[in-house]
Amino acid sequence: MVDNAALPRATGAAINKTLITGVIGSDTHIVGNRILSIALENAGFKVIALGALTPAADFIKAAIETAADAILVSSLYGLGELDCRGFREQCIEAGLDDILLYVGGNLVVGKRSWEETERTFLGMGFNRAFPPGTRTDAVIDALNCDFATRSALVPST
Amino acid sequence: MVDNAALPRATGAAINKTLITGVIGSDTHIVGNRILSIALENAGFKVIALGALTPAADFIKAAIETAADAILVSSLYGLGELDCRGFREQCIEAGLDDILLYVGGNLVVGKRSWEETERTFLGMGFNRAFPPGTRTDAVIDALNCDFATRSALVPST
Amino acid sequence: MNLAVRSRDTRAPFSQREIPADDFAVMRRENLARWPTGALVDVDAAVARHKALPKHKQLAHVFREAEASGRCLTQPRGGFGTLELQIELMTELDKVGLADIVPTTTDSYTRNEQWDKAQLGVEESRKAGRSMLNGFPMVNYGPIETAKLIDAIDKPGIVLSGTSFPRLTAEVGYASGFTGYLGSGLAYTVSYTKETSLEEGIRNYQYLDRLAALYMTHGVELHRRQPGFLTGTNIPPSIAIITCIVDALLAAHQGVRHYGLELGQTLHLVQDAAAIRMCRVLVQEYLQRFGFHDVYTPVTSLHWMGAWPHDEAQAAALIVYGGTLAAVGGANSITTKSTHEPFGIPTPKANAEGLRMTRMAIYLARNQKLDAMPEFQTECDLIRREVVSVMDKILEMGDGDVALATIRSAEAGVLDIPWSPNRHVKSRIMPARDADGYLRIVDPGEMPFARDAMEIHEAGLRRRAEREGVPFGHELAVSSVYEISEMLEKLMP
Amino acid sequence: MNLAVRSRDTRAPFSQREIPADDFAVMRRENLARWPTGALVDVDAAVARHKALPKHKQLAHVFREAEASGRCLTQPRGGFGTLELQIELMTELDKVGLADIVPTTTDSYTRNEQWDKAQLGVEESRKAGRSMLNGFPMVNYGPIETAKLIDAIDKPGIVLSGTSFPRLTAEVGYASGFTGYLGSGLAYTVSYTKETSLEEGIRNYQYLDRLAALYMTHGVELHRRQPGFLTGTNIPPSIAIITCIVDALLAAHQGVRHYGLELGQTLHLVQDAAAIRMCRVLVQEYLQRFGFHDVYTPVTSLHWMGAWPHDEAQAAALIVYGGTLAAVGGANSITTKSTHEPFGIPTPKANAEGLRMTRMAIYLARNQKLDAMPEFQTECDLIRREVVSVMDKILEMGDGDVALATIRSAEAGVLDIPWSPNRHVKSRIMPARDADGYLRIVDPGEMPFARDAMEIHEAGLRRRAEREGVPFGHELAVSSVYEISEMLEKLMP
Ligand code: B12
Ligand code: B12
Repeated sequence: MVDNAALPRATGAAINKTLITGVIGSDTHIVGNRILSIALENAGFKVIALGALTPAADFIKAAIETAADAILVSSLYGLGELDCRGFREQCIEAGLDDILLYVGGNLVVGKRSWEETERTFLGMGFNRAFPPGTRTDAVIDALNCDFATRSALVPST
Repeated sequence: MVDNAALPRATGAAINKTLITGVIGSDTHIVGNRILSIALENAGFKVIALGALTPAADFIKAAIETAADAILVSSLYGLGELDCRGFREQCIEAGLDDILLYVGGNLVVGKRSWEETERTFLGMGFNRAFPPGTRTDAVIDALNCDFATRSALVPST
Repeated sequence: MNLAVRSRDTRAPFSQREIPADDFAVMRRENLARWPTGALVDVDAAVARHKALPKHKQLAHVFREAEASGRCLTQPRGGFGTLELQIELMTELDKVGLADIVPTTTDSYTRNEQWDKAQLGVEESRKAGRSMLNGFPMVNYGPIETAKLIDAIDKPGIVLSGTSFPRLTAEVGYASGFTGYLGSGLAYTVSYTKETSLEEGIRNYQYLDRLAALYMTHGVELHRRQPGFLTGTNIPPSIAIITCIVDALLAAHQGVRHYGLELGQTLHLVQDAAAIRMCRVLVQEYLQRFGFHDVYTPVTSLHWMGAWPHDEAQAAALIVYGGTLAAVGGANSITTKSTHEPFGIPTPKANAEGLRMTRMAIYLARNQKLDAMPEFQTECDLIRREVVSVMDKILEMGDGDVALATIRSAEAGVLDIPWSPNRHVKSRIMPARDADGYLRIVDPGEMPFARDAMEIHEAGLRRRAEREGVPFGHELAVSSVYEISEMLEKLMP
Repeated sequence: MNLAVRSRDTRAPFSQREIPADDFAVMRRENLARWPTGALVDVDAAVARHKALPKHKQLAHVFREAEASGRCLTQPRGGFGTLELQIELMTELDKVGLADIVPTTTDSYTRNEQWDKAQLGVEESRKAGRSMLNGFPMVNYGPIETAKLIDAIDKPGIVLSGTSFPRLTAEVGYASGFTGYLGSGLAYTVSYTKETSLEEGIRNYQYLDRLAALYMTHGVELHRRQPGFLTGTNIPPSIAIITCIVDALLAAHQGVRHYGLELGQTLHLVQDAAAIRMCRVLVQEYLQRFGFHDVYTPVTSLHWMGAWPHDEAQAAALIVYGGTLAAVGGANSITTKSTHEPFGIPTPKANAEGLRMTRMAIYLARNQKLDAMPEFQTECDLIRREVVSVMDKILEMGDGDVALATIRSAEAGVLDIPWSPNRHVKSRIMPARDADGYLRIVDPGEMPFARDAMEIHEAGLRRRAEREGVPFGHELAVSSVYEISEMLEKLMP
């Protein structure tokens, strides 16, 4: 929630990172994505919010144009598995080999075990997948953590 | 229910049979037992209703005194398994070797499978056990059926 | 049951009067001698234990706090046959169910003071690996072991022991650190016994009430509570409230000052709200009339106490709607059931689920009140007329003594209870649901309800009879016993 | 999406006027040519099919019957990717869930007229043995196959297809024997599309409404329905009712005479009852004002449309309370959800369970009405003032044409929708829950709500802000999006 909306919460390596957000496919569930985008912005990230009903290609185009550090894909309506197929491959084709890829929302049709669902999406090349009901703080924490790890691996000059 | 309260429903061999009813042990659940007793009476049976909180021995004593044809034991409060142990043996000791024994109510503590519970009580020598929620019509039907079978086995002279 | 000892208690003439301290000391000594663990009960140690409890584990305090902040507390029922199982249950109810009050229900042998049988049950349960008792045998465990239950939770504990013979269980329960105790002389005797006289039941509860008052003189305020649900079977509000008044007056005379009142739900939005309101109001009026100006009487609403539907979805509806009724009615607490209710004693998980459903319902209905609704006012007035007409007659019969009034009026049928197993009440009064879903009285027996009130009852019931094409009479009562437990396919095809 | 065809439809100038029969014939021919199964749609055969249906499988009839006997009908949602799965689902909803109205929800590809993708989904589903689509691809199956769904049930069927592009699906659905169809030009365009203009959405639904009217001229009365839930996210009653009025006027102009109105529940006992009442009253008032005196407009209450709690016990509470709200509010029907709502599309079993919980809740709350409650009257008045102030401004902007009024007022922000993904509305209005649990408006954007009404909203919201120690502003709206989905541990610790 936006309890501490005014305080940038992105820490260290995460500051000034650019993120692409959007809802993939024919999915119109915009509410959570919009709240997430606002929270990320309030946390100090630069956010390019593509909104609802965004084709996979548009995410990648936006990421190239803005030299983004991560793409956060939302999928709520149950077709996430179909819509996200080949997303990592498309990124690689576009030269975004290592871009951080998150996916979240209600990722499959029906109530399957989260372990199974997570495995599916990690197998598709997403760095993290988030279960239904994820709060924005958890996303910010994960981004901070991943950017920190990455900057440790690639020592800044 | 007593929809057709006025019409005797006991048929053929069941007419003029004497039944003992009561709630066994320290059990005060009288409502279902009372409704059952009234329904049996309205159906044409002769009913000796011992009421709530009836020790096992009192059922048997009443059955001897009235030369009853069946004993219907109610147990609702979850201690039926303990209270009904040895009931058939006590009947046999008292010379009521073949008396028809029914038991019904909420027979065990907790929610166990009905199959398991039924096996337990049939194993204890009851001729029939009835699951929670049994309606009075079902009891009358069972009595009619059992008395008919019995009278067929012992041809009347 | 140790009849010898029980008859010793009955030496003093039966009345509403407070048991004198000396007599009470003798009675306590005799009582505690009835089972080995009685020797472990020590009031000074118990008082120290209670004073060491944090405020949020003291039920009397928790009730007052909740009232101040307008909360409706949740409390389940629950008891298993061994200490280990009971700790597990209470922890689940506290931590997962978020119960505001954590119960220990005793088993039926304990309730009937058959502690030897209960001992057998404990052993059988240990062997079977599941509870063979329908509750926790508190006396067999004694106060030192039982105290571990209170240690295991972070909420106040209450003893639930439906019985006319609470004297030793109460000693053990309060000594263990339970801060609440449910039960009363009139209500439990009519619903849990067959032969026991009302005099005996009331005497036993006078002992318990006197015990609570004894703790009070040591600075420990304990919660006592009346179980207005009686036989749980279609009890109209006025009947419940009349028993609440009688038992509250009896308790107040013994010195009790924190006395809860329970009401089984009728499942009618307006009738339940009116019942809760009028229970509080009328009990206070009668207490004041007898000069008791400082008895705190919170009201507890109980999930449907009659037969439950076997379908879990339907049962869930009763649970949630019950939470709505308690919250909208402004009850101080609600006692919950689970979807296992029609089958048997619920698992801890199902029990906790019932609590959570109820709690969410309370949350959703927050701030909703019916006060300004004309139907609510009408129903309040009706309940008042019913209660006052009967209650005043009951009191008249006691020549100023409530205890005597109770016995005499029950004998005369002026005080009567539907579906009671007890020989000492007539159980002629017959309730049934009317065309608008109100619980009404189809046959008052000998109860002297105001004539205009009874006319309202009859009108609604006749409308139902007509609609269903059945005669106006006892059949209405019998089908009302089944009604709520019927499958949806039949209720609303 | 076949843009070429869509642009052809837009030739006639945009207005509220009924589509002339000749034009409509051309439009239908073009529409049906867009996918092979379109050729199988034959109105004469369809009319014969509808006339052969028993009355109890005709939704228009079932609604009128239910209203006459004061019943609240139940209807779930539900769609799976293959015919076999869908038959299984509908049978379960009918037989086990006792649904009074049985739905077929289409999948998102179908909604977006991506029938090739849907075809892929069908095949994937068959391979995977589970539904890979979030609904039933009705167009791909076509009317002959789809008719088997109606044959499988003994209730009326309704098509649920949240889209701005219903033209071919509607042809297939009505031809298959579905007697109800949910969706409307304003409501669905603002909630299901990003780039689509309101004009396009309204044109597409004018087609659908005109189609229903065409059946009417053949003596088949079909049910049409407006989905007032919009974005499902804290929609205050006045916003929903305004869209109901607009869409109802548009439908009536095309000749629709059986037009349902949906309202997402606010979860406030009084506010929901007032919303249901005022929706019915105000839609009729505006219809009459435009000279439509014979449009039947039953109201449907929808289980909570915002985010659901993950705990099944809490979800059960929302389901049951929702049933209570619909029954007490006097809704003609309720659309149900299940305890699986927060996770994904429910299993048939969970879906049927949600229906049964709701049905039992309706049974329990029978006969309960809030009409005489002053708070109810106050809330009704408030809703009226809100709706009239905005609605009259909207109509004024159309120079007598509702269709134009809609476009223009949305552009100006006079007509606005909270949390909309659509670029053609401002989505500046921000709703939030107030201190008493009413859904109010924290920021009206450009919507010209009566000043005195907004003051009431602000007062309640400021009280909440104060109580929670947060600023009065958008944060109230964001936390209200989460509120009902929070764990009990947080909601009511
Ligand atoms: C509101 C809602 C709608 C609204 C959407 C309005 C709008 N334009 O936004 C309406 C009513 C229009 C709607 C329509 C549909 N819906 Co819907 N909807 C919901 C509902 C009830 C709440 C969603 C919501 O707003 N949550 C609140 C926000 C704050 O949470 P959130 O979206 O989950 O987002 C948070 C997190 O998930 C996380 N997050 C989100 N994205 C990402 C991305 C990343 C990378 C990370 C790290 C985190 C993250 O952060 C967010 C903020 O905390 C859910 C069920 C539920 N959750 O209770 C169903 C649900 C999502 N809908 C569902 C379906 C099927 C549909 C429909 C297809 C069918 C229908 N009912 O008509 C259509 C879809 C149309 C389409 N083409 O998309 C299904 C999805 C099924 C599945 N996945 O198996 C659900 C689960 C309901 C159900 N059980 O059937 N829906
Ligand atoms: C009402 C009720 C009470 C009332 C009883 C009032 C009274 N004096 O009669 C009160 C509130 C006092 C009460 C007390 C207790 N109860 Co109680 N009670 C119920 C309840 C809600 C309904 C029972 C009822 O009246 N049903 C309506 C009648 C018409 O149906 P019936 O009794 O089942 O009888 C019908 C059939 O079963 C059948 N039938 C009955 N007997 C027989 C016999 C034969 C031979 C046949 C063929 C058929 C048959 O025919 C009857 C008519 O159709 C049930 C749960 C439920 N069913 O929903 C719990 C229940 C029976 N009680 C239970 C318990 C544990 C208790 C208590 C121990 C604990 C407590 N809550 O305080 C005490 C017991 C005290 C004691 N010593 O007995 C448990 C039993 C647990 C178990 N078996 O595992 C139940 C199942 C609730 C639960 N899930 O915890 N209870």
